[in-house]
Amino acid sequence: MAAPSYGLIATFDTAPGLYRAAQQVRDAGYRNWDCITPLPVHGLDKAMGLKRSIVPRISLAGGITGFVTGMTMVWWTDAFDYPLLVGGKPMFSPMFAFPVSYELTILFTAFATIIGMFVVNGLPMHYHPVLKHDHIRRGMDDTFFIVIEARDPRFNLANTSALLAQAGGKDIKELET
Amino acid sequence: MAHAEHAAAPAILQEVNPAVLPRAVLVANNRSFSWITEKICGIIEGKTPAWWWIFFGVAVFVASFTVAGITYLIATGVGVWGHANPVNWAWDIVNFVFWIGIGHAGTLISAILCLLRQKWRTSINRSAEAMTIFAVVCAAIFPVFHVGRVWYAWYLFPIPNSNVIWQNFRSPLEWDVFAVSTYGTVSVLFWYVGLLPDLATLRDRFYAAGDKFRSFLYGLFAMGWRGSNRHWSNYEMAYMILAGISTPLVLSVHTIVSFDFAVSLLPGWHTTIFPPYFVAGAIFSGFGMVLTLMLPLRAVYHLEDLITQYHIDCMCKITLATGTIVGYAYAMEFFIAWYSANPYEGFTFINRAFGPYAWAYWIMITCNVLTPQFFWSRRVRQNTTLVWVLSIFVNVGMWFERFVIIVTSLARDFLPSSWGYYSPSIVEIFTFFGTFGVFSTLFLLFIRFLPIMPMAELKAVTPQADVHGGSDHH
Amino acid sequence: MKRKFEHPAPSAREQTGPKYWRSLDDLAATPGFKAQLAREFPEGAAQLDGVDRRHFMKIMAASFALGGVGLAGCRRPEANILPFGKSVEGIIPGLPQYYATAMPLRKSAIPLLAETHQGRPTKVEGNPSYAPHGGASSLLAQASVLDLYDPDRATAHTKGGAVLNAAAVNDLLAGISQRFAATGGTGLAFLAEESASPTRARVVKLLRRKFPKAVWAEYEPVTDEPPLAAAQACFGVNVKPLYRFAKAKRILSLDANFLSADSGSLYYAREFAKGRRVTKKDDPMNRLYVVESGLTLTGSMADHRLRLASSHLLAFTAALGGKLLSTEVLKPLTEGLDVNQKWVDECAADLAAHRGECLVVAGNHLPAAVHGIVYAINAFLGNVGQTVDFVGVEPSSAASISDLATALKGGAVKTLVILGGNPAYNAPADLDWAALQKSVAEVIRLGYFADETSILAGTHLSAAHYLESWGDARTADGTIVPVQPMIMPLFGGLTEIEVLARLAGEPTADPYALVFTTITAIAGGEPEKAMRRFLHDGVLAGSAYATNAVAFDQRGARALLREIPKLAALSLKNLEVRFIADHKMDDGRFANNGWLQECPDPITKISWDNAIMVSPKLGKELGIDPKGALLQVARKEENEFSIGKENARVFELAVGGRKIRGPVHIQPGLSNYTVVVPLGYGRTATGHVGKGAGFSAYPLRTSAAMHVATGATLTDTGTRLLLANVQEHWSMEGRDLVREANLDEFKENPAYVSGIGMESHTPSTIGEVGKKMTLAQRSAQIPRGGSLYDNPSLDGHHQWGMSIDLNTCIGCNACVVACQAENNIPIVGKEQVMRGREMHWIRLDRYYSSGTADAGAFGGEGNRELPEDPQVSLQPIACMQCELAPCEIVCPVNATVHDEEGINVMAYNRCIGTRYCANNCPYKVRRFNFFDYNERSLDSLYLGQLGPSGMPELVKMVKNPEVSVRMRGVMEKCTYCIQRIQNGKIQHKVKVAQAGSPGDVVVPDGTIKTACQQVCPVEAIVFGNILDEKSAVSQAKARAHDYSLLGYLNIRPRTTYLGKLRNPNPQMPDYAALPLSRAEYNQKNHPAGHGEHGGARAHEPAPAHGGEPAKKEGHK
Amino acid sequence: MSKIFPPSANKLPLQIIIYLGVLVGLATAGVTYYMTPKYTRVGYAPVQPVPFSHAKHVGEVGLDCRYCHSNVDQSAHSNVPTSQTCMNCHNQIKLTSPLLAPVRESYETGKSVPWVWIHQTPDYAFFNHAIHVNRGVSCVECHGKVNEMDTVTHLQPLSMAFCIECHRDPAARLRDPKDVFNLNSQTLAAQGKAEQAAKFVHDWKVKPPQSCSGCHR
Repeated sequence: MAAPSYGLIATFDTAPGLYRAAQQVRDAGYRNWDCITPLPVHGLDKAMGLKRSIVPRISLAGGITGFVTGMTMVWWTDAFDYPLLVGGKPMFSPMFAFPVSYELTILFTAFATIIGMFVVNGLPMHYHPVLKHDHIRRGMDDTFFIVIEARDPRFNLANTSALLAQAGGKDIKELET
Repeated sequence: MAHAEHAAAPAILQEVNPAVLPRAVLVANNRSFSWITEKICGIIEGKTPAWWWIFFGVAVFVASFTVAGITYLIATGVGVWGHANPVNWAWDIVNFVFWIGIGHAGTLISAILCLLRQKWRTSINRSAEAMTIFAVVCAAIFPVFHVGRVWYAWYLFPIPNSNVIWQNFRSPLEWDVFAVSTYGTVSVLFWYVGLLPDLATLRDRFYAAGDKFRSFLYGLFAMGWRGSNRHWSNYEMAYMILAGISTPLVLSVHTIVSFDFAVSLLPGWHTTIFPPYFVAGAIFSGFGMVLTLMLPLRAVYHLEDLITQYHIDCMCKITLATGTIVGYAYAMEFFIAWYSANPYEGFTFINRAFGPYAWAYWIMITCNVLTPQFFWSRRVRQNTTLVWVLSIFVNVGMWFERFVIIVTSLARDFLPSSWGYYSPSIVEIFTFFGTFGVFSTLFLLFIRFLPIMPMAELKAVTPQADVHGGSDHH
Repeated sequence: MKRKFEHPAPSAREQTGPKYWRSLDDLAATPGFKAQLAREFPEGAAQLDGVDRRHFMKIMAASFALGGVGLAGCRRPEANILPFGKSVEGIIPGLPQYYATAMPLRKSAIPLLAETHQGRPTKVEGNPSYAPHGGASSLLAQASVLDLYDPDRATAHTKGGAVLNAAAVNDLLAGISQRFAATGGTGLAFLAEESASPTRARVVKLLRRKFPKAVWAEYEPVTDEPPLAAAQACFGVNVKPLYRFAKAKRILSLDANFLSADSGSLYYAREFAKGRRVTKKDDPMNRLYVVESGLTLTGSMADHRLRLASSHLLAFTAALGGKLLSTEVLKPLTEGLDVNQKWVDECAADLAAHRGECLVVAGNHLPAAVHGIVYAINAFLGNVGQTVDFVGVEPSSAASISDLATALKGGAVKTLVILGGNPAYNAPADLDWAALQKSVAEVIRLGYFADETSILAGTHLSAAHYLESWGDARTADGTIVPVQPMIMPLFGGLTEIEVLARLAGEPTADPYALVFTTITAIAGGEPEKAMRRFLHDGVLAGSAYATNAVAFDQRGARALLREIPKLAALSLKNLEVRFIADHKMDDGRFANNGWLQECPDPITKISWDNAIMVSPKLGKELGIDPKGALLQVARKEENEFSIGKENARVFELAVGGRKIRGPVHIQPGLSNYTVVVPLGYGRTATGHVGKGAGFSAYPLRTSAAMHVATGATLTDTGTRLLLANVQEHWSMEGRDLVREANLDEFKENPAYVSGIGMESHTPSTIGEVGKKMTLAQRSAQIPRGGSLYDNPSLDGHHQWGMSIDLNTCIGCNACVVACQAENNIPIVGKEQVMRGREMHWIRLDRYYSSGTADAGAFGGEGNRELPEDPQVSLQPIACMQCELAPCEIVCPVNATVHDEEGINVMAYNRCIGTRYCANNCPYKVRRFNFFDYNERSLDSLYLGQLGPSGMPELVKMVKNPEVSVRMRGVMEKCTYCIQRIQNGKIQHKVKVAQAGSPGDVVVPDGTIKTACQQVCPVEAIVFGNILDEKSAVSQAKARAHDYSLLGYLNIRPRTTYLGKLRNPNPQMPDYAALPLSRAEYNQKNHPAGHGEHGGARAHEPAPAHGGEPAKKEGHK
Repeated sequence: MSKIFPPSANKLPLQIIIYLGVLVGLATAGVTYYMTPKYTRVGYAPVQPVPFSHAKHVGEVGLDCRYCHSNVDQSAHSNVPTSQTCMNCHNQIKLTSPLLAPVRESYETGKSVPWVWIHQTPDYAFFNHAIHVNRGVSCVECHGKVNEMDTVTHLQPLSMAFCIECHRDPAARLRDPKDVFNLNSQTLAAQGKAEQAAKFVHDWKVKPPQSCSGCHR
């Protein structure tokens, strides 16, 4: 098959195994590579040299928008656009505007967080070369993989597979895009 | 990070060595990853058991009561319920608060415990969240349909219209609209995010099993999750944040629900203690419901290894704690009523305990204050059947708590001339009864088609998930 | 429940109204009409002479279409505007017209102004040009409009079931007239109601001259005037007393319910209130002694009330008379009288001390002897000419119903003409009227309904409503008033005078002509002018009965005392039955009036039913003493309530072999062994509304004992009946709701009200700043007080407010029905009222107090007992228009907000019906449309869409087009008659704009009246602009004894109350140093003796002091 | 190995989001236009039983509004003239015109001419003509230049928004009281007499209600 290669995939049976391998690949200076794990492996991020996720910042932005929206909405509707005398209460007060603003803060944060997470992860991506791997099913079950992409500058079929093998990777295969 | 702490820890700690403190076993018998996967996916993949069909049939039938009741209500008028001056709110709002309260435990388990790193939550949080969502659905039915002109219910939302008139944001009811809808939405999102990796698992398993159709369905919602660790890191962060905001959310929702009463001036409603009291009550009833649902599930699916005695203990203890808080609140109400030296206030509470609705009051006290006290005893906590029975008492008691607060306060308020006595109509009773059907229907669908436990998270709390070989410290 | 009574939808396609048009063809015939065409611009209502007016009525009748479309409104897609074919004089579509008329009732009438909208009368008000009533009117008058549009009224003349047209009826009557002309009326008999109509009197004279041998009998089942015989005997002339209560400082009522059951009640109540009203500390206040068997509205106002069986009243009167007149003659009469002698002595002493300014009144139902003695007393005390005038009246020459019955028995009567009345239902049982009537060959009945009597009559002629009729009448004081039609008879009904005139074979039977002749004859002067003036004013000036300088004649009076009745001691085995005219149904004539049926009885608070009332003591002896809850946290209910509904036991009441069955209601305040039975219920042949309401007590009545019967027994039937009692709980529970004081306390501390209630020991809600402000400033600026928020100020040109004087309110319920009529309030039926869903916007709370509040929760004996002899406190409650309205804050959709003039307004079309506002209303004055009460008939409320919807066109016509008719699922409430306020303001602004002073937009005080205020006979309700320091309401609110109900809640109601005062006599054995409700308040809130913060301490707050005793209360 | 989703599947989500966005946008726009009085009422010009032309009677003949709508300045309700009013003139001119047959017939029989109602307010809104025309609000404001209409057309939405707009800023809409019935006149503001308008508002104490009670009872 002449399909261009996506990269190499190697299988690891245990979390510790993967952990150590990841450290090696990281030290080898690879950029475009990834680990496939059935569960969030504690500490693997550090092992892979990943930076802290930027999702929180998106969430914060969402939260602030929510709160401001809430306050503005209450002020605009009840105090600016159509002020009505209601039970001798002032037209606007942060007191009674707060509950609604508070809820909107949370609502907007939630949306921001999830949309942020999806966007940053480039999901939804229903088709992906990795998903074509024969044993990927076990990746959602009990096995671990390391994938090194062909587009990585340092990628070189021979060396890379050697690196993986030496890191303990079994069943090293080439993935087609 | 456990790492860092120990590096910095004073010498004395080394001797105390908290590490050797026995850690509770969250997944018993040292099960393997694939065992967990098999166990949970098995439930979905296996053929539908007969009992499921039976229960489902019953549930749908019961649910039809609500549908019928509501239809009749809309066609005829709120008069088909038992409401009347002076009791203009009764079962409708009682049921609303009841269901919302139920829902709270779900969020609490998944969110607060998640923040508190209470790993024992993992086995129950998925179904707890499901419970939240379904409870909110049941709850939402009542405020929507208790209004006189439901076809104008959209007046509640700030939609620009040719009458240029807006909502009254001074009204707790308007706060409710935002609180409950936010709560529902966020719960669903939180739940879905949690489901993502498990859906991927199912997708691939079905594909392997050659079931293209279901593989496609699950795949569709799995959004192409592929267990990439780069994803996991954002995912974990997002999940933590959602947990983070759900915690204040769940507290705010019942606080706002309690404002419906606290903001009014009715003796028995106009009480500053309500927010904490309601939240405690919500957690109390919530855990009651979790127990009521989980224990049978545990038995039916033989999940003893996943829902261990430790989990049950924890839940019983929380029930005990919150139940006692609620009891304290009841006592406090009386004290304040007396201390306020307000004859109207004073009468309301005396009337609660000894007036025409005394029976409801004492049911409440028995179920909410006395029942949980049994959980002091380990032997009780270990007797699952007994725990299950007690948990049902808790549910009953909490329903009556809302009944007592709402109805007895209204029935005898300021002017004796307008005192009255409320009793429900058959329509009301059936409508409420039906909501249990609605809830069960949804819950049955859930346990049939979705992983009732978060596999990925469960695996994460097993020893073999630890990259440093089975111990936190090294 | 077979009641079908419906109201119109707002979107009424009133074009169909013309169904009721009287064909306009007959217009063309009349000359007046041609004349009208001749004029190019037929304007100038000034030239409304009688003839034109009548056609004018016809055209008016033809104009519902506009009335409906113009205001009730229509919806898209297409609607039509149907203008008059011909312009009508003085009619401005969209503006109501007011015409003077009067509602006749027995020997009196209530002068009225009828409000018509494009020809349909929708509301009546008292005619202010009749001074004695000062524009007030009664419960019955208010509700009478509804009868006009009653779908169940007789709609055709029938003979043996076949419909007769107008011509046939005329022939029939002419036939009779001719047939009996020959024999001079032998075999012809008439039975009519009493009437004060000069025209009827005149026509009857003509009739009797034509048929000298005919029997003319009159019958009224209930009496609202004292027996003429007594006065005849005592003064030797035909006179009746007219009381001048305003001048009376001491009043003794002997079983006389002069405040609500007398022909002159409206006038008396108004005068009584004048003597009762206290505005400042040194104002005089009358003192009312009442001796009565039942608990009447008059009794509820009493300062000293003695419960005594009616049958013992003669003895009591004799005892009193003996004391006052210091004579022994009356001694024998007092044999066996069992009352506290001190009571009699002190009462007598008090009266004697007020010669010429006291008054003794005897109940109309009491025997002539009692009246005789009372006349003697009044004469002796020099009250005649002072507090009581005697006016000359025509003695009735009519035969009694008993005489007629004998005639019928003899079979002498061939043709019997029954005009009105309803003898088959209400004739004395011993006459067996039904059988008698059947025995007559030809019976012709003129009746408004096809009722019990009409069913037995061969021929039924449908009568015209008074709002459809030409006629005249005399008020209680004899003033002649016109009865003018507002509308053509909707179903061609006939008036009594027309029928009589035809029978008398008069050349003209046209009722207008008849009235014209009578009036112009009396008035003299230029006929046309006199008549026009009469119709315009609505009263014939100077036509009142002449006062007669009477001289008391001992011998005559003695004659009355000839036979001395044996005084039997009453007991469970020998009960006394007292038949009273029902407060709402009267003698049963209003049985099909939904407004009245649903209006709760002012004392029992039962609607849709009557009950056998027994005293708590008798209740115990009958074994129906309701048991309270195990731990009685509130006073025990006086009757058994199961899930909020009064579940009354049905007893059988037997007198002399005659039996009736009815629910027993335990009624505090009754004489121990007197059983009170209201008449007027249990109609068998009536409309959907009246059917099945209550039981009839007439079967017990014999001509011998029409009002009081003894020797009665009660036996339990074992069955029960649910009653729609709108007030479950009777006790104020020692709360500061109705704030009462005795006059002496008030004199030393006029501000006593501020010493009562939470406010008295909490810091002022309006703060120091607020206290410095004037009422006007306060109402506009809404001082913040201790509040967290700063309140927006109200910048309207007016600030509306209301003041209700609890001291003069007599609880007659007229305001309740007036409000219902004005604001299109639907009735909901017995079943809904039982659930507590009545819709009344204003209600009267009635509390009893016994002076023994329970001792807190685990009650002392206080709350296990029912008061046998309670004091009554009444309190009208409607929306208080709180400045800081709790209901507004909680409405999520801004459906109820404040307007800039301080009214708490409701936008029905915005309401979604969360009912949160009703929950948060401390006064519980908000009403919710649980069903489509206006669209669905009462018997199909639960059918929803499956049930029939819509209602007869007829009923739509009673609706006030200025008020939207609420739909299902909507909250509603009093808005101070916002429609009147808006229209008042608009009309004023238009006036000033056209007068060239457009800036004076402030409406002068008194131009805008709320419906409840306008109807109130005692002027207890004052409404107006509180920005205007001089307005009546500002002055009322400025009084020292003005207080806010539940003021401590800091919701600042705009309606405030003037405290209730009692004026007991310290010498009396039953003197109470404090009003009983006040005693209860003190026991509950200030136990251990030290009284509440009265006196000087009233004003400055004293939290510490106040907190402590209340704590004690909390403990229990 | 799970190959159920082809590579193209990855583009779909974005496309779906975009399409949904567009759809919702369109729906909202449609509702706001087609389901508000701006559309449902404006332009309503039904055929009347008699093709009465205001343009002719007011524009050409020069009748004052109040000749026919004689009570508009006294009553809440601007009355539609009686057939008699029509006949005041038409018993001299156009005696036989077939178009006037319904009017003559109505005049003879007294039955009404079924004019079709154009400017309806909902039954829960109580509009009062007298107060408006007496205090400087011209017919034009709500009815448009009827004097130029052959068939009367519903020009303004007469929705609550429409009313409130004016009630919030009366000065902008007030006319000199004597111009009220002059349909060609300008508002004071339009004549650049803003201060005069302000004076009007002040002297006449013009304070249109903005709370419910103004129109709803």
